Amino acid sequence: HLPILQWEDKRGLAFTKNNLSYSSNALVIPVSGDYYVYAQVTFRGPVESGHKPNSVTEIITKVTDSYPEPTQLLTGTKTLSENSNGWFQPIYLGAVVSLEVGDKLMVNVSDIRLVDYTKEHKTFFGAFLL
Amino acid sequence: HLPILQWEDKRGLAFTKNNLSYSSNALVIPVSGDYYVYAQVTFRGPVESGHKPNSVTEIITKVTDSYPEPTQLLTGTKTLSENSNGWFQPIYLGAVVSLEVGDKLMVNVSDIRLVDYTKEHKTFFGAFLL
Amino acid sequence: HLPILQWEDKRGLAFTKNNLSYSSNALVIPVSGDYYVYAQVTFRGPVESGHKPNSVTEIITKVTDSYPEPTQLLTGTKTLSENSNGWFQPIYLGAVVSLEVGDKLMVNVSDIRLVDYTKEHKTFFGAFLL
Amino acid sequence: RRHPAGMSGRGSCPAGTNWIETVQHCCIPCPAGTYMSEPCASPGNANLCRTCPAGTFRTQPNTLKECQACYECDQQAFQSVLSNCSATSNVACGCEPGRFRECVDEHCTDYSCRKCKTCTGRLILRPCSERQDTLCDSSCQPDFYSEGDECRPCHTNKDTCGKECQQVCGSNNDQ
Repeated sequence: HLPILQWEDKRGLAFTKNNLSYSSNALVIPVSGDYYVYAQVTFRGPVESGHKPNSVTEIITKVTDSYPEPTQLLTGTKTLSENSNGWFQPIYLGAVVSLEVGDKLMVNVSDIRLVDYTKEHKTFFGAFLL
Repeated sequence: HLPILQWEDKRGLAFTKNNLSYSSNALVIPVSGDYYVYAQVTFRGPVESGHKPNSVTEIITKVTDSYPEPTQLLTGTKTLSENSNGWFQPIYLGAVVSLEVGDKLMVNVSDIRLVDYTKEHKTFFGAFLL
Repeated sequence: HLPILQWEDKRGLAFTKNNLSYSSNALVIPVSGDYYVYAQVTFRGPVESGHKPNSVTEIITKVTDSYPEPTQLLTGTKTLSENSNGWFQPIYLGAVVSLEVGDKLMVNVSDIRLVDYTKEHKTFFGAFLL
Repeated sequence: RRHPAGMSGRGSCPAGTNWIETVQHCCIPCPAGTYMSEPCASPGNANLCRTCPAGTFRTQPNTLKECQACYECDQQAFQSVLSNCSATSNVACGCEPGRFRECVDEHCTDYSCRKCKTCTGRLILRPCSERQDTLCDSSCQPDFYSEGDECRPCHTNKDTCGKECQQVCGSNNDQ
């Protein structure tokens, strides 16, 4: 499986409410319903010399007790054509998905070393009940 | 006019409810109001050798009985700088628009051959009433 | 500070309602609560010969009476790898933020000359209360 | 008070059963290839399961209300179907003959089907396969001379047989 991102859920702009909680890298759904789920990951490089990725991928995934495998809900894949100097590539994803109480939402990325986690306004993740 | 995408509206993650229906390639608005409308199209190439597009465009369009021509609601245009190998380029669009009962929403693309239709979590389209 | 974009708030697809108002380049929050705030800016170039930017940035910012400095809420930064001929680069941002009555929301960009303001469906900005 | 078999709070069902929120008790999951049309009426029993409709699948036992939509092979981008989608397995895609799978990242979250290299004028050290491009010998075969990163056949036309060509082919022609 792809690496899973960890999130800040209290400090700065981050918050959780209406029983939507965050635990072990996942948003936990408190009540069944349709949610607008979104996430942006800003990727950046190069990280180590010689490590030249040719793409970045962000996936919002659902894990549920009703099924032993994660389900990919939303995916953004972008090939990189930037040359070797510094590059930035944001990927935003958002859509309505039907979720059940207890479902867990996570964000996976193709390469965690490329994620710009330095500023909360560049990489973020959330959901709200319609 | 630009080609119009067709969508799956029942199987897998796809669903329609609250009378928002899907017919002849369009979401049909059941009640007037403000809707958050969104779509992501993942473009990819190359398809046929020699066919090297220099940009991709996604447009969410409204067709209404009260006006003979489609209205472009949201547009994402991206030039491509990828070289000849495989490339992927997602375009996400989303915004609030005021719609009337019976209005139809569609997604047009610059070149339908470049659309990655293979996985439901890479190319998707939806709307919800505020 | 980065340049602030000005917006059309009445004509065409633009509208404000439920007391969400627009004045001096900002959306003004009428009631405290959680809002989904979003904006897309389409950047394009080249503008003047010789002016070859290597990146574009879009920031949704909050200004509040309770703090003398703007707060960056959402940021999209993309390096450009396009060559010298015409290029287009849309950046979409959207997320839920907690706002107080009277807070002002603005969109800043790295270089206002690169903003494609010609079509309302290519560059847009909005917010709605959850 | 002990819960009767199958009756327990959320998240603590007896082994082999899943909690069903809508009926507030545990049921035996539906087998792979089916989905839960209706949950079991009494705790610890089997659900009413229905076969995944065409174009959908479930590879595992589950208590889900729908099956997953099958992927499609990207035939416009030179992919080929290795095995069709069935009720219990997603479609499997590969590359058309003469092409290999070039992954976009180390997890191969996506890939494109690139043309295999042809080793014109070179020995094939490793033929093209589903996952790897052809590996050609770095040096040209006899009767071929190197030009740029290509091997060109020797020819007797003196005017177009440059220095490199002369060196390799010229000696052949003199024999």
